Amino acid sequence: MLKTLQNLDRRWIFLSMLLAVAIPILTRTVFPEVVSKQAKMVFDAIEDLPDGSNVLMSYDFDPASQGELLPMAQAFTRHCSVKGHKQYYMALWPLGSPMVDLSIDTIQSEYPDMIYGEDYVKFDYKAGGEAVIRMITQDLRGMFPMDSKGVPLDNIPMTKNIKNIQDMDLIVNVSAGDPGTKQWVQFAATPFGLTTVSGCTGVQAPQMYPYIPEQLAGVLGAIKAAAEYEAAIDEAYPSIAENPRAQEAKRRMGPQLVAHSLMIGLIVIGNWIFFVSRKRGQA
Amino acid sequence: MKRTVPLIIAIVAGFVLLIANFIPFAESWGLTAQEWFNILAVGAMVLGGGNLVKLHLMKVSSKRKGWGYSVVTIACFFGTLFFGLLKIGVHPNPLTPDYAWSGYYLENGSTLWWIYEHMVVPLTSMMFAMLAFYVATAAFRAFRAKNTEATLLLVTAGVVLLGRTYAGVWLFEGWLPESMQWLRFDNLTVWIMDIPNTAGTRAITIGIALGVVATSLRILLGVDRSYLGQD
Amino acid sequence: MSTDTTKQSNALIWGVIFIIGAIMLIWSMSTSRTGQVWVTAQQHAFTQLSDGSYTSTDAPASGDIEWTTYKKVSDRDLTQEMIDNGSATLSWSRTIGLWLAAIFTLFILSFLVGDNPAYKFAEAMVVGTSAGYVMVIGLWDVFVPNLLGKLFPTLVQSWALPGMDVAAGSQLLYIVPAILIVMLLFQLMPSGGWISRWPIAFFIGITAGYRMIGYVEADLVAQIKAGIIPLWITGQGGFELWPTVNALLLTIATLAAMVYFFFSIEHKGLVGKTARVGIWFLMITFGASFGYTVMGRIALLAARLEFLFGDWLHFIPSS
Amino acid sequence: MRKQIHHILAFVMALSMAAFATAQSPAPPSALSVSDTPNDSGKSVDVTWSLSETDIFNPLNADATQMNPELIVSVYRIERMVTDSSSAEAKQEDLQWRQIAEPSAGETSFVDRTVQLGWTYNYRVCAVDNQGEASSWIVSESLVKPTMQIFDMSKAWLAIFMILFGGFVAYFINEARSGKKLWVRKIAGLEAIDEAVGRATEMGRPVLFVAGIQDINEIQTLAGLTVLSRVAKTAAEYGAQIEVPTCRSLVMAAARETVEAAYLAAGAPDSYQPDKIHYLTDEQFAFVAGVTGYMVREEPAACIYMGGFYAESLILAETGNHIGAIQVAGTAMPSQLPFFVASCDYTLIGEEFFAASAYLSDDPLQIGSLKGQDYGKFLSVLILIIGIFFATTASLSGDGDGFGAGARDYIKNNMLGSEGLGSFGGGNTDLEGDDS
Repeated sequence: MLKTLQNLDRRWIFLSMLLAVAIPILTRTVFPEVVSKQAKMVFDAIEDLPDGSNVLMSYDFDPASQGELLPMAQAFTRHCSVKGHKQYYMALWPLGSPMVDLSIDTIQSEYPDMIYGEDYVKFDYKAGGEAVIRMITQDLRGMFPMDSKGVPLDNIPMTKNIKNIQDMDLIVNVSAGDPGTKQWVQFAATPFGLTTVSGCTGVQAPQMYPYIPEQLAGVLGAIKAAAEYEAAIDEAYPSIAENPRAQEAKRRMGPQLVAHSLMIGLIVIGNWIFFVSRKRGQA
Repeated sequence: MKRTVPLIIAIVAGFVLLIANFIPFAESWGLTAQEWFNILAVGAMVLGGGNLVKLHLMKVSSKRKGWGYSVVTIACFFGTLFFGLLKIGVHPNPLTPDYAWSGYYLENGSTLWWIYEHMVVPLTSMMFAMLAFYVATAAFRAFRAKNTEATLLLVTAGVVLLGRTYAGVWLFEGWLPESMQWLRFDNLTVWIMDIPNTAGTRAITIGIALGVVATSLRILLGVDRSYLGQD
Repeated sequence: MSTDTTKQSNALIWGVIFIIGAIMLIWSMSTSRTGQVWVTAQQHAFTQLSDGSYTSTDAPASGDIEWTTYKKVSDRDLTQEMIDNGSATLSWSRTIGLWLAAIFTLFILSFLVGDNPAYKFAEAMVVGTSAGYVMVIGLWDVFVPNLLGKLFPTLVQSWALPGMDVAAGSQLLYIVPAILIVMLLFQLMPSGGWISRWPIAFFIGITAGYRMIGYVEADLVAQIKAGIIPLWITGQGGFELWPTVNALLLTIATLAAMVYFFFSIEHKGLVGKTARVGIWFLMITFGASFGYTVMGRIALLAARLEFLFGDWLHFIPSS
Repeated sequence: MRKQIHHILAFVMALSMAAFATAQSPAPPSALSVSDTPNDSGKSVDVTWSLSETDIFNPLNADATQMNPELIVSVYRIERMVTDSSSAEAKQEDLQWRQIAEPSAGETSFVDRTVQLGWTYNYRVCAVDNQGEASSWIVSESLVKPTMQIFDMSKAWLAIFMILFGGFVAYFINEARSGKKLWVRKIAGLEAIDEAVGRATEMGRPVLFVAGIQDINEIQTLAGLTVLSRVAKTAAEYGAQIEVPTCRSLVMAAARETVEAAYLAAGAPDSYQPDKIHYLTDEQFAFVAGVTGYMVREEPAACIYMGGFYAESLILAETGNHIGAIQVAGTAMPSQLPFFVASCDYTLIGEEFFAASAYLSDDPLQIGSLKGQDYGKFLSVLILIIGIFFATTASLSGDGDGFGAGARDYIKNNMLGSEGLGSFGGGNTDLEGDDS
């Protein structure tokens, strides 16, 4: 028993992980979500804004992290749209632009009465990372002379009177690394006291906690928080609850549960082998 | 010339940014400097592409092991560049249909979009997703409770892993008395994140911040010139 | 395991995988439109007004500018009726693309069985395509509007950005970043690499400048501020025990962890004990970080499998 | 009290009736005041007003049912006019009243960031109800001329801290350079490295060293190379074989120099083999595949990872663990530390890693800044403790305006906040930027 486990071909473990994720996806098991404190904080930050507030949406992630962040990003878009907030989309990652396009597709297909230029606008990707953030806290036009359609900001109703992002009521940042949430906290939230919420990968989430609540109004950490956020939105807006596309993160919690359990099982067995073999003076 | 000028550039640029933060008059200098910085960042991208090509061309020319794959890399690189820069399959911007080049380079249906959608996305995301498997094997073969520290780490990890799924609630349903609800893994996780994690991370954050101050200062004072290279 | 047995087991595994794969494919194809992408056409026509500008029209006449774009119909919304009345058509380019995407995904997955040419091929493509893609974006999104647009506004306006405001005229100051970029590219030259030190120095100086402020303000001063909390917490009902305990713990943990990172003091006696407590709290921190990271990694895999089972094989409703 | 409210409500109703009777327009806002935003470069103006009496958010209307629904304010309309554009030429539209913002009901302030330095402006505001009916205009009594301040006083304390923290570092670097020996505590992880190399020698198997996957310009890589020189030296003394694959070609060049120097110092220059230090590829996962491939083939007895690592960390540690090698790691990547700690025999955590490198190299820059950082930490801890002390005393004394509360507020809002030097217990002195 011990022997076989000790030199078990690791491809069996690969297989077990594959099944642990694949089977719940195919059986499409969905578990109820209890909205935790953080998810509530983020939800409230957007919910409590007066309708039609200015929200800057910075998508600082790429397709590689879609799995974790796209459901979050879409949930942010739906929540802001249903609240009628003015959404200003931008991206600090080169591959963030197409992620923004996905959110804009969502707006166009699910909120057709929202008008580009009045309710939402997209800015192109700009290189420079944190330097871009610093720049637009002072002078938006210096970085974005035009929107992504090539229209000067002065000819766009929703940007006409915006000098810099200090005119924003909230910054929503979806982040997969640097530049990302940390930079938004350092160069926008802290120096100018701009309210900021972040949806970030599990890798970053724990490092964001010290910023809460003063520098960050809330953090969504990885897919679980996204699922809770979706649940919070569903509670408040039945229209969204009926939309199967708005339940992505919730669906992905099925695989998470099984895979997490598998992980713990593997750690336990691994350590059991470790201790037993050490007792027998092998390791 | 080779070392002094860059040194001066670095020091001046750095201090302009420092001052711009405290003296409103210098604000505009800081903005200009940063605008240049951001434009220069694109230069860095081009440089990155150039280095990639250079590297793989060398591999090919020296017929080093696996040079065939370098050919693939170079082909993909230039292919993407070609279709993207020439906006192949992109229609004009509906606002200005008479300008052939005014369209969005990633317009749905264009060639670059096709490459992005069917090559960049699946390849990069699957590449990254492989980590799920490595994490699993590592859990089985590497993560050992060798000492108090490692044990503490693994136990916390276990609690968080369960606490961030429905299991955290479900395991305790029914039998746990009201007064002990805080023991539920999901509640425990919230506590771990709010207290120990916040404390530990705060200590690390402050430490790193001081480290950055030190390294930045070394550059601004011109004592650290490693970025100038040898000779 | 000796090599030939490994070879055998590999062959066996590959065999099994291909058989299972084939079964899934056949099953899927027999039950659904596996890997097919259907699209609806959208006509765009623009007619010229007297003032020379164009406006979109539904009744295109000769001389108007016209083109057709295609929009993907998600498998959810695709009905037999749409196919029959021809409003939805099968897009070959996208169908082929989808199959390629699926195959590339499997190429990379194949690395789990063992390193193989398919994986190496896919890897080579990742590097090439993503590098090229990033460069394209950088040039169209930043280089053209923020540099060329400032140096040669009229040219850029008449070429790529018709909406651009050319009133400002060309701003010669932007010569500087242009030159810096050229200097930066000297690094590709076998000799004269030192020229690229100027832009690099500029980079490093700027970074040092704003990092210093950013970190002191947000990660040092603001973090100390956040750490200043009363260790005696009272609410409506007077003294509150648990919040106080938590505040106490938070403070002790923070200080202890900071002590661990002191390098001017020997870790002996009280300092040593405190540092030990500190390292324990750090370990709990890492444990949390560990859990969150694992959670993230798994989500990535789930998304890819959803792509394979949904968009491609249609076992589950595609996104 | 109750009586008063009744009076007020009666008054409000009467007023709204009046409005109803006449133009059916909402009550205008009151007390419009405009002032130049302090501590800025003269690019903005603060506009403040008091809520209209028909604004739901007005405390007068705690009981909203008492209001005429048609007159409830939806937005305030702010208009601006340039009265003097100094020498510059102002656009025609700016010279008349021009709308610049429509803050929603309940708002009482707005920052106009579209003004020009040195021009003079006049502002007026009115309330607009949900029928689109506008109230009469309230024009500000005074004109406003945005001006630029010489120094941003709200950041005075930030400047002081930067000078303090920077000062420590600068001072100790200077000390170290002037040849003064600065004491740094021994780093436990370093013995672990020696043991690892020793064991490798006994087993006659190589030592693997990975200096992270970042490029040469990153501090972590440099720190890693410093550790490498120690490893190489020990290896040279013991006569162990070391293998150094790198992810960046520049790192390879630097690593070769380092190792060669170390072998020279150990008096074994001819046992140095440059080809053992080789560049694999820039691509993260390809690099890892290469390294793990080597590990499985050659089974090094000791694996040492020192530098900036990303997601590949656990793949390396896992393979190393599987081949039963002693593993020592060091990185300042918070997100990767857990995996190293869980799977390596010893891990240098964050700054410890830099400290180790400083300890090994007698480089005054490294030791000096390490010392400086220590004093920075000490100062931080001090402020933290003092602040907590006052905060606690304040809460013990029931959060009154006692000395404790005063001190706490000064530390939090002035020293660590954005209220400038201010005056002790002076509280908030400017309109803007109290981010606490």
